[in-house]
Amino acid sequence: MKRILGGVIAVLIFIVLALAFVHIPFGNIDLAEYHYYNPVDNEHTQDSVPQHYLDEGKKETGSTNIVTAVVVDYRGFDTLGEVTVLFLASTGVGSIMYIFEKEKRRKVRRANAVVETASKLLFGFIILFGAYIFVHGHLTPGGGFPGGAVIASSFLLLYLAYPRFHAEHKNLNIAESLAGLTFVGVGILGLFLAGYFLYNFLPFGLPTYLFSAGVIPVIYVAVGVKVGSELTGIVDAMMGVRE
Amino acid sequence: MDLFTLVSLILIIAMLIAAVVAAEIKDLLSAAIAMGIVSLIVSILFYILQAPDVAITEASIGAGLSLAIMIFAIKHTERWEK
Amino acid sequence: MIAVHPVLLIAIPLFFAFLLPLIGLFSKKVLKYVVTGTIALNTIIALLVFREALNSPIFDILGGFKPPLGIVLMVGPLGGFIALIINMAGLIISIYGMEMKKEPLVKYYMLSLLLLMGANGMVLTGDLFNLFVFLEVTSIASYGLAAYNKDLKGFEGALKYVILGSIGSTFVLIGIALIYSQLRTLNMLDIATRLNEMDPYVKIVAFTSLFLGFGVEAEMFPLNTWVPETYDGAPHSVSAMFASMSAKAGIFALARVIFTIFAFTNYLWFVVIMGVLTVFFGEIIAYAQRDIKRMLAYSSIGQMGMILMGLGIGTTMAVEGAFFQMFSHAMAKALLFIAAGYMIYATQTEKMSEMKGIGRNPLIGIPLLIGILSILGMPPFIGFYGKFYILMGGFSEGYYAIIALFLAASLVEVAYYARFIKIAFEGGGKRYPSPKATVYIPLLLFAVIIVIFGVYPKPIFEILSHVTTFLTGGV
Amino acid sequence: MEINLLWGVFGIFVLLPLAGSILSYLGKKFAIYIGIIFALIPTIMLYPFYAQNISELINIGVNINLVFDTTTWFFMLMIDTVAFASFLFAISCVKKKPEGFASLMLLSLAGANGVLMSRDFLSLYIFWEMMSWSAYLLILRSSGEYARRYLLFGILSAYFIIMGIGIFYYYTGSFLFSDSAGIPLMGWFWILFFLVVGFAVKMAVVPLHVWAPYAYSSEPSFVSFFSGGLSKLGTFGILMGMYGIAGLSILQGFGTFRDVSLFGYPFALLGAFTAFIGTILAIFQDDLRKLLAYSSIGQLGYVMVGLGLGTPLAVSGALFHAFNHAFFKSLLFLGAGAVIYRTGKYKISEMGGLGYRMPFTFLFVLFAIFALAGIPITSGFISKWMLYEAAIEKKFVIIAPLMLIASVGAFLYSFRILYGVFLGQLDKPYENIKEAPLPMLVAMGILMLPLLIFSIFPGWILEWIDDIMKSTGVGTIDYNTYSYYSSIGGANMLVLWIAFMLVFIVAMLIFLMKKARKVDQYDNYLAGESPPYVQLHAAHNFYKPLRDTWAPLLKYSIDRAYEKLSRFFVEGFEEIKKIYTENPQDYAAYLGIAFLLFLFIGWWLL
Repeated sequence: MKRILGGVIAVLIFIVLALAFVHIPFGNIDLAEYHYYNPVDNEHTQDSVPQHYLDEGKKETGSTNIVTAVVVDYRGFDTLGEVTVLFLASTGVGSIMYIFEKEKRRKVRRANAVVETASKLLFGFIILFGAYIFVHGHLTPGGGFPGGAVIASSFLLLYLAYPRFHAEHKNLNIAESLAGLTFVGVGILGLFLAGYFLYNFLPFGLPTYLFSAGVIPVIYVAVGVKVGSELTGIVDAMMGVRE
Repeated sequence: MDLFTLVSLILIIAMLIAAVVAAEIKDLLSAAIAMGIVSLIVSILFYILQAPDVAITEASIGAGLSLAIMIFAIKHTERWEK
Repeated sequence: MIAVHPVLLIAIPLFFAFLLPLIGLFSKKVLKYVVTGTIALNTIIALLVFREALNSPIFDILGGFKPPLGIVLMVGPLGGFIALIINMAGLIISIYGMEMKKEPLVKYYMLSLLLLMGANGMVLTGDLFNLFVFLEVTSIASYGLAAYNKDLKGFEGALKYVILGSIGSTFVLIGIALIYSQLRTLNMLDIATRLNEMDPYVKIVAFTSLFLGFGVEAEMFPLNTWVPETYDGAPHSVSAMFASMSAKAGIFALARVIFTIFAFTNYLWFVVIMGVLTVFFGEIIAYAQRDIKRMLAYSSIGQMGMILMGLGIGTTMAVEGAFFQMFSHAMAKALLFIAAGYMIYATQTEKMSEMKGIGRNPLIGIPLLIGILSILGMPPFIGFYGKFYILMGGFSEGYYAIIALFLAASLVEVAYYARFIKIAFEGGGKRYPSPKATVYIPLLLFAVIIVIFGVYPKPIFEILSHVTTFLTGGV
Repeated sequence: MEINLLWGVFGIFVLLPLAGSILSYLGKKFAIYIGIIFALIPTIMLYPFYAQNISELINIGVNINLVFDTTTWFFMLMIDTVAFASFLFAISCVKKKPEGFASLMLLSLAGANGVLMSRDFLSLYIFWEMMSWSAYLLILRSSGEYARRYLLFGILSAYFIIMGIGIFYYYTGSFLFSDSAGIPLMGWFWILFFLVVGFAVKMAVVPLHVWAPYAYSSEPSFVSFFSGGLSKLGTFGILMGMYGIAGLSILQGFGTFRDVSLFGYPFALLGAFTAFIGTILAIFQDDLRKLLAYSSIGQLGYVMVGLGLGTPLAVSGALFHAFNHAFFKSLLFLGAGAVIYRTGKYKISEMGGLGYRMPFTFLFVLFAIFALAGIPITSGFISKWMLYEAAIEKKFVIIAPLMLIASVGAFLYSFRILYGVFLGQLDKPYENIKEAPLPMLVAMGILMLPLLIFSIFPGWILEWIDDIMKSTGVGTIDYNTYSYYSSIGGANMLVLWIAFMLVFIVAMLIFLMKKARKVDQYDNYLAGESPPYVQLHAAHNFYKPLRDTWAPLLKYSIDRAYEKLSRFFVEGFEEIKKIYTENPQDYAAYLGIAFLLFLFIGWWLL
């Protein structure tokens, strides 16, 4: 009975939401027909937000990758929040898993030689790839989050290949703290230098060059390190559980 | 119907099936893998929709890490839902 | 140019939360002082921000991009007021939090700082997606803290909170996506001015999604099922934080959705009904509880319902009452949770029936009485004005039957608090250990606030006179 | 200048006790003495402020109106004097945490004075609640269960009042009593209904009286203030509500029945029943405090009759009776308190003969009982007589007999106190009992004086009442210093007093001329035989034949009805609790249903 009721509710919600979603414009849309209102200066502008990003993004942020421009610069504060969410998740998992940490690790079967060797070999390359993704965040698709995730997956590989592998928690913590402090520090520095939190105060440089787009690469490196160490921390906490 | 729509449709249907399987199946390991499949298809769809940034993130986090974490979690509890 | 940046209210706790693990490496003993100091600093900044916001609304532009291109923090007098309350409550609770013994302490302090930061962000932000981000920060910090005790009860409560909270935030995200798909903007005021460009159906679905999503955090009636177990399972200081910080942020976000963004005035009576149902079920089920923390949790639901009712009535007076009620409930319920923490510690049980004579020590008894009387809405404590103004606002709109129902529920509230007082002040109990300074100082601080602003509420009402602009869609 | 005077008055009567409350809490051992000082100052300061008429609108966000006029003065006279006497009494009997007692007493005194000064609903409600919860905490000192009963009914009354206030606010948008223009008749009905019922709870009108017997069983020095003083606030509230705010013309607008408003008449009827039921129940009590409590309920029923009838005579009588009741009931509670303090017993059947050992207490209680039963050398007579006349004047065939029966009943239970406690055989354990301590006697003496003075000079009090009647517009009665006149008679107290004294002297002379011989009580009962010690005091099952007569009716109890009701509700609550199933899947389903419901409502509304 309950099952049927649940199903009916789910289907109804699905229908209701689907009816709303069909209103979302799809494909080629004319962004110019929107215009926005600036509540601070109380002015209406014949321009839409996405269109503005596309037209002016490169100029205003110095980032070649518009997505990065939006994520790190226009809406950098959201990114700070998202990083915090991840930080919270890792902290929360760490705090919950704390009781299990001191217990002994169970004997587990070793992985076979192929896996061990391959992961040893791949480990460095994957890290390198991850670093590449976040360092080039403002130039190519990708950025701190996927880069960090890639780094974490390299550690995951190690965990799978060597059951006794254990990343030092202290180091992970230091890494994520420093990365987080960098992010907030850059923000506060912007506040002091220019009066805006997270202001892009460094010179933009030439577009498409590695050293361009002001603070964006700095932030993305911090985010990458942070996400990498946090996800590794979560994996480690989960792996650390032994009955 | 062009190729784009066709591929999208097939992917979406596959994704829906995987999602229902993930919710309904009693074997939690299979459910987790079905979740991974959902994430994977989503990331492909993102790619098709010209959002490579999101696609990369979704693939690495959704299909990779969170699946691994879920499998670890299942490993420490029970595999079969009661 | 702004003299004090509201963003500091978010940046400072965040900075110190990131710094704590590093400090923890050197010395674990200073952690609690660092946290209390941080929140004290935050409170001072909140005070400055609030003073400035009283003159004119502050728009703190982030990243140097004008809204709606970038994110803006918008702090009106009311937002500043709620932020001040949250920080003040956080400061006083952090004194009690110094007593926390359970490892890992670093994580506890980080999570509580981030909970504060998330609540601040929810109150201050002027951007809808940013609001969602801070909702996530707040709720994930809450999940971690709720399970902090690491016992079965804590895990169960936290798990239920996780399930309902994530459904709620999914709905919020859906609502935001729908709005963005139609208007291509995320700034609240921008959305509000251009709302009529939306397709009516999408508008309603978006509104409902946001209403429901924030309703989970604001403990609205059918969505508050997580509250009792989560509050019960969490550490005592955390329950106090939930009641005074995250719930307040949630209901303020709800008020933003109702008034600033959508301003659906003919939807309001439905909000009133949801509010009165929340009060009704909260109070009645609280009566049937035997455990003190569960009783307080359900009572908290009742109080939040009262706030919701005040918001729904929607006249200046009622909304003033609702905001006053937020203040009084934040203070009084935090006090009661801290007192409950002491009582559970002293009696080693959660059962109220075994707490005979616990209030006989005046250091506990007097703040406890003041807190309960304030919750019951007795003058001259701050709880009175909120309740009275909400009621009078309701009367002036002619909601007689709803108010009668509300008063009946309040009578039940009186009954169960009186039952508790009877036990707590009964003679013949055993001797209990006297409270430590970390317990009675926060209790006394809260009690002093409750009495001072109860006897002299004028400053609060002067602040709340800005409600009129809030109701007409201002900041 | 005006406003300074008002603040001065407000300071003396409200802020000073408030300050005293804090001071006495800090005073610890000296708390009671500090309390006496802070209760005495307002009492004394009443004299220079007689016949003042100060009124001020103050804006504290909304307009409030604080007033000091004869109505205020009159009620303050009762309450402050009683409070002072209670404090005096408390010196020797409150030993346990006196600082809590003193500070809470002063707090409730401040609240009571504040209620009397407010002529707007906001300040009235604030002070009313302050007074309510401090009384609650005072009862809590004796018993949590009694306090809980009181609190529930206190809050019920407050909620009724708040409903009245709210409806008033709905029509006028103001809290001021004076802004009452333009309320339709239906609105008036609901406002007055809620207000009067709310205030009637404080007066313990049947069937809202069940808290009173319990609340009046707590600390005697507080109870005397509570029953004598604070219950008068109910009288004040009803007077204000029915006559101060609404006025006769509106009350008569509901229709009249023999010139009495159809709105007031049911309340008068209820008052008569209260007098009747309170008295009947008092007769059968064995606990001295409960007996006095039920008697208090009964006496306040008389006041309710007067207020309900609303003729000039009736309202004057009600106010006069309220005044008398404040003094004699406080005196009785104090007397009972003194007896209980010395014997440590509560039951009348366990006492007896104490009049030989505590003669002054006996004397004071005797006078109080005279006043209560309405015997002419005390002022209790005239107020009761006014009320009877008011009922008879309009030929109310239910109210008048009920009141008369209740009056006879009052004799019965008065006799019970006199005989059971003070007369009869002195029981062995009480052989060496001492007279009550001096502060107690002084306190009782202070309360007895007005009863005697105003029995000869009712005109003085009628002058104040006349002022009140004028300001409320009920109309006035004819009176002079010794007497009052009504359409069917009136009373001249001087004549009565002289006649009474003559009879008394004649009786005394006869008694003396007959050369009465003092016979030991033992001899009286046993005809000179001297068996070993026996207990001859017949106090158990007093009035058994009467009780047997009433048995079929006594088995219905309002108390039990309330208990049944509360049990029903509590069981219901347990059922409702099951909504929270503790199963997260159900919770998720709630979320889904709520979403669909909200959406549906939204779709429908917008």
